[in-house]
Amino acid sequence: MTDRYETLATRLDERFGEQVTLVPSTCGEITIEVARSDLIAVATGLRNDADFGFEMLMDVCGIDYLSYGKAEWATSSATGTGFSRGVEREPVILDEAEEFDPRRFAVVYHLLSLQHNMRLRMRVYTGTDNPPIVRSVVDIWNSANWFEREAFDLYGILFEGHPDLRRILTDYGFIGHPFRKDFPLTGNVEVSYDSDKGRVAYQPVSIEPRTLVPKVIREDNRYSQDLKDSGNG
Amino acid sequence: MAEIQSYTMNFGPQHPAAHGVLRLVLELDGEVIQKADPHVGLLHRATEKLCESKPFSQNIGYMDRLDYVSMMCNEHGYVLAIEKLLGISPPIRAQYIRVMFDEITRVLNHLMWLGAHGLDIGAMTIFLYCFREREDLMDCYEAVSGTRMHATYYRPGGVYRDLPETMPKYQESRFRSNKEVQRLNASREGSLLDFIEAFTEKFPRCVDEYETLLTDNRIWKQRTVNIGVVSADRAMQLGFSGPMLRGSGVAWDLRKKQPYEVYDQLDFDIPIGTNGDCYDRYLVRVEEMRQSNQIIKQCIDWLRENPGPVMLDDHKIVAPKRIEMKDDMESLIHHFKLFTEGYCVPEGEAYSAVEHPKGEFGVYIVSDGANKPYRVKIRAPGFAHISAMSEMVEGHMLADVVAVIGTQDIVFGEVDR
Amino acid sequence: MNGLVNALTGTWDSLPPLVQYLTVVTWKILIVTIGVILIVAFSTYFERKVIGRMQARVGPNRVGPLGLGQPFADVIKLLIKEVIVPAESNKFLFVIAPLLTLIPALAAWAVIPLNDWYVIADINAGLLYVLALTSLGVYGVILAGWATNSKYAFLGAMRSAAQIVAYEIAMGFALVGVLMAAGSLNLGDIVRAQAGGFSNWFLLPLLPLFLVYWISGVAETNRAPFDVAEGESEIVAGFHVEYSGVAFALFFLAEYANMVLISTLTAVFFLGGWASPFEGFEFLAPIGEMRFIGWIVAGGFPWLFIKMAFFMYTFFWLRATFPRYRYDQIMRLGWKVFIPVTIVWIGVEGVMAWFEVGPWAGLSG
Amino acid sequence: MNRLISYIKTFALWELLLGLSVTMRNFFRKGVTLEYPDEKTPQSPRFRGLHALRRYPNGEERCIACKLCEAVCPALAITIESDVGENGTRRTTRYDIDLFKCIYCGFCEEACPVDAIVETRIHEYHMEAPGENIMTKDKLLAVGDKYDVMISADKAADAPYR
Amino acid sequence: MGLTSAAEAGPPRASHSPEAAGDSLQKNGFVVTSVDAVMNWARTGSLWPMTFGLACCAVEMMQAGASRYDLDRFGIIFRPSPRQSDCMIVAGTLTNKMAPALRKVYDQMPEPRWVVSMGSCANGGGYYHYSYAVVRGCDRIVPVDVYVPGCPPTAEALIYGLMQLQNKIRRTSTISR
Repeated sequence: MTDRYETLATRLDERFGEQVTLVPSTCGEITIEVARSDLIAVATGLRNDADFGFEMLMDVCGIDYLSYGKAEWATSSATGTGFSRGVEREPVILDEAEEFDPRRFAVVYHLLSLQHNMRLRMRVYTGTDNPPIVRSVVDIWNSANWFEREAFDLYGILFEGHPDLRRILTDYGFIGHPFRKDFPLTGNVEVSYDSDKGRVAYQPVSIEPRTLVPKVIREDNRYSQDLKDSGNG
Repeated sequence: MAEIQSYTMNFGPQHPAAHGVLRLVLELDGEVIQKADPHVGLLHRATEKLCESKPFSQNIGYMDRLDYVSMMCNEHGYVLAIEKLLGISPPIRAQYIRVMFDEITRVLNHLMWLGAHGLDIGAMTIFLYCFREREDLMDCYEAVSGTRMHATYYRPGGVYRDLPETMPKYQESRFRSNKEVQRLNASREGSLLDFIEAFTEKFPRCVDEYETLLTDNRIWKQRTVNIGVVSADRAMQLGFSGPMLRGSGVAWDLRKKQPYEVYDQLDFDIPIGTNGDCYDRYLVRVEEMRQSNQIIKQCIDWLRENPGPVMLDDHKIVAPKRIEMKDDMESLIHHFKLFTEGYCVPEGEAYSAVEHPKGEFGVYIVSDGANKPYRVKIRAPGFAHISAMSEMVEGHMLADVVAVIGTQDIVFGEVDR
Repeated sequence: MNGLVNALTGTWDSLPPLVQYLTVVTWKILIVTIGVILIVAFSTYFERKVIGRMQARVGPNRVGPLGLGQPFADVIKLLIKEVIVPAESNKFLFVIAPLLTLIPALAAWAVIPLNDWYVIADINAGLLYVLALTSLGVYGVILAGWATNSKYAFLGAMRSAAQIVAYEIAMGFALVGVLMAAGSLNLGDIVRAQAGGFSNWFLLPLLPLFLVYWISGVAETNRAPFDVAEGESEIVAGFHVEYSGVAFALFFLAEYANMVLISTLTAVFFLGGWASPFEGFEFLAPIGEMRFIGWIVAGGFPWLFIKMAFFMYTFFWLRATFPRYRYDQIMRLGWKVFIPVTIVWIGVEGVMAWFEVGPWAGLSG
Repeated sequence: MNRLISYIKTFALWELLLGLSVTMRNFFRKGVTLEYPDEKTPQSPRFRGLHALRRYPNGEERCIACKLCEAVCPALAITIESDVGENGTRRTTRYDIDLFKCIYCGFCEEACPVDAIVETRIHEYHMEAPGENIMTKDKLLAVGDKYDVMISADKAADAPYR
Repeated sequence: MGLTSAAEAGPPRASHSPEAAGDSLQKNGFVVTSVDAVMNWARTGSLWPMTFGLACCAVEMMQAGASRYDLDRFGIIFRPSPRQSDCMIVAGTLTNKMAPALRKVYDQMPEPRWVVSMGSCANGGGYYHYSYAVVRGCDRIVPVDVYVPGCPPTAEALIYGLMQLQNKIRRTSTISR
């Protein structure tokens, strides 16, 4: 971490105190976690205070932490037919009236300060609400408009106070939120031309998902945190 | 008098000026735009979700296909993010090669933009001229990677192969005599670097030609000056980047401000505009082409004198050379390991941004320590730009919509992802 | 042999004069029409060749020898293509519109003198007739745009209507200058007034009017840089967006026929029509007597063709070079620039001719 | 004075004439058009076109069914089934490449430890019906046999860089 | 699968070989055959594709139309309106959201019409085959005549594909008994 970023970290700590939590980073970036209730206050501060001056919001994105740190398949025996067999595929769970793990959905903001030439990442967990909901920052950074629409579309995160929260990327009439980890990659429906109806129509998906390389997680001592910090990484 | 009602018009998704698959729902009063509602997502291919299901290196191809006119710059953003997480940096020669191809890509992109922008405004010949020069650059792409567009050339830890020492040559045919073939092959006699140098020598004259056709032309000026004006403050507020931001007079370029690779050792200038209209952005981009040409020249000079490895020698991440793989058991094991499982990237998150021809192209990777990314988020410059479409075209006429789409340099691969 | 000829002439003489007249005129019309259509066909080929070369390409060269079969392939293909009449359209107007654009473009040829003696109808109000017919063509465009019942087509029609109104006036004024200079409305007389070599053409004394007329002509034919009525990148194909097959071919034909017409008219009005630029050079006179190349000095149809071809080339040249104007900018150019320029120059011309100054001295105005 | 010049230039349509001169210059310049199919773009030996399976000079298949290419294929276009052959070696019984999925990234070639699967410089082929898209093992071997000389030359030319 | 080099593929395959031509002459008679030949000549010589770029392949499509390859040589010019075009080049990834629009455009084209599917994505989903948002082959939406493989196919490969389409047109007879 360079000096400038250390200064920023101290300043953040001084200015916001309890409201922000600094997350240790492995690659010289600053990440703060903000509680949902403090989002607007912290965001306004970050934008308007001369010390920070984050006048640009570069990116807003949702993350679904449902399967974080879980390997797809762990086995010791080889396979004759490929890895698809072993991969667990969870059926789509329609999250109705169910409460989420408080750390399942997060919204990540990437801020940029042109005057100080610094970047900052800010993460807000959405809590247990279903559907997940956070306050919109459109009034603070106008660029958030479409990024929030995108996060809503892909993750189903609602942004309170957003002027025009519509689907943006997925098809008109799409059901579900495709980037959630419990949404199958191949989707539930596919389209083809229906000559009887004379139009393009939906039907259940016909292809088999295929995985050739399982997701594995290895503890690689080269990247362990102590070694990194001592400068050998 | 009857009440005058505005009417809506559906612009696209199949429209010659939609630059792919933009659908604009326009509310018009006569020919004057009241409101524009861009519908995107018609090229939404779920790149980010697909990335989550594939090992890190297999996703490089997706990056090429994001913004399909600046392929290698996209790869660069992704590769940098992985390298940041892995904590490695490529050999210096690889860095120069990357910078050189980034700039070649920038020229490619800007030529495409200029051609398409010209065509939108009705100047058809400029399009053909730009594409004539693009062919040479695509030949460079092909010589180095084997494909004209989707190179998959940058890898974490360097670039896949060194620059070739020979260029493929034209053959005689019934349409072309031996003499003509020799003339065509004049720039192809030497290595790829010689070929690129020959291009950089002639390219400024080509840019002059484009400028003669457009810059002072009164029709071009009437069509672009004071169209789609964005003030500096608004540009920042709307998340603009790249030439869109610089056209509004904000001197911000990641190559200067947050230099990556070897940009801090190269000599180039950043053009900025004053009014933030289409014409300024046009001038900025044209000047950027000239500056890129300078950068390419500097890279050629350096690369000529400094041979060396273009890949890291870390076989946990980078596959060993083929000759080693065939001789050495350990290398063979690494080879098998890397091509089946790939490499695991330590847990953490990284956002790396490059100065893409269109603006800030950021890749945000969250890794949970697996061989596949947990989440990849691509921050596409075009996405922010097109979200400002409505604001930029309000009060202008229908024909100006086309000019604004052109000036935003939108490519739907990256907007919709 | 001689007997046969005599018999034929005898039969011919015995026919009533009306029939004789009709036969001759029909033949004249057929020759002109087929000629125009052939020129149109090949001008599409030459457009693609010329623009191709300007764009560092080669243009069509695979269909037929040297690509010369290209126009025929295009036409035949369009003829055997399905014609779709949109369900919501006004069918009658939709079908009649392409004819309405084509017919005036061909009818105007009635008064155009191809050389000293070949003109279908040698009427004295030829200039007015031409003016009337060239502005009629726009009705086809407007009807097409309206009948199609598509917003793109309608916008194209509206643009076209406004544009033609604006430029018709400028064209009319420019022709007033020609009228003043020639002292006649008969196109043949206008050409004869320019006889006597290059220096006698109206090009020099009426230079601004020539430019205005020529540019207005480009605008009237909806060609680049004034092709807003069918601006590809804005309103797809404008008024003919829904036309396919033969109907589209007719529009295509009409557009090029109009181009040929405007080119020819410009040659007639300002470049001395069939007249040779070398007239009046004494030392060249013997060439004028020669059999096959006599026209080089004496004048004749080839000169008109060359001048027409030159203007056609300029059409293509402009198209290859310039960006497209915006619709309101075209209006501004028409109303605020061209009309004042023509008015001023008519005044200048009158004054100069009155005082017999410089090149204006010979004008009859 | 400058102002005057600029006025004159405006009235003389100066910059428009300059623009016209550019197109006119190009009219007389030689174009860059290649008369495909009579002549072709130069292709580098790295070109990534249609796939081929190679054999050793003695006619033996190179492929040992290690499935690296299957694993590394980003588009999941390769399907391999294998069995132990008569002489006790592992051989593929099925080797399909779906050309409708393949993205010609060259990863399979990179991964292959025995240079069996390669991408050739062939790019002129097409299909007219769905189903023709599957390159079976036989087809791949046939391509490899037919273009063996070209493939060997290309691979030799590129070998120093890999 | 037409795995031939372009030079070999020059003459069309079926009906133009001498025996086949003889057959069709016997079956259809001379007039019909030559009318057919003229019609097919016109169709192949004036094949106007639609300007319909979806994704990456569109760039190669433009490149094919540009100076170096110049589709205009074959009489191929891009038309913006579906009504005036004869063939559609589906150049790029076709997504679910775009599919209805594609079909609509196809329906607007007058007969006879052809579809060239360009690149892996349009052919069968390609790299995005397993994505929830992508149509796995544009032949699920419109009937395809020629598939041009590649990702993207080079401009040359596209021209080759279009020549194969011309061959296919030549093989069909319009006036059949």
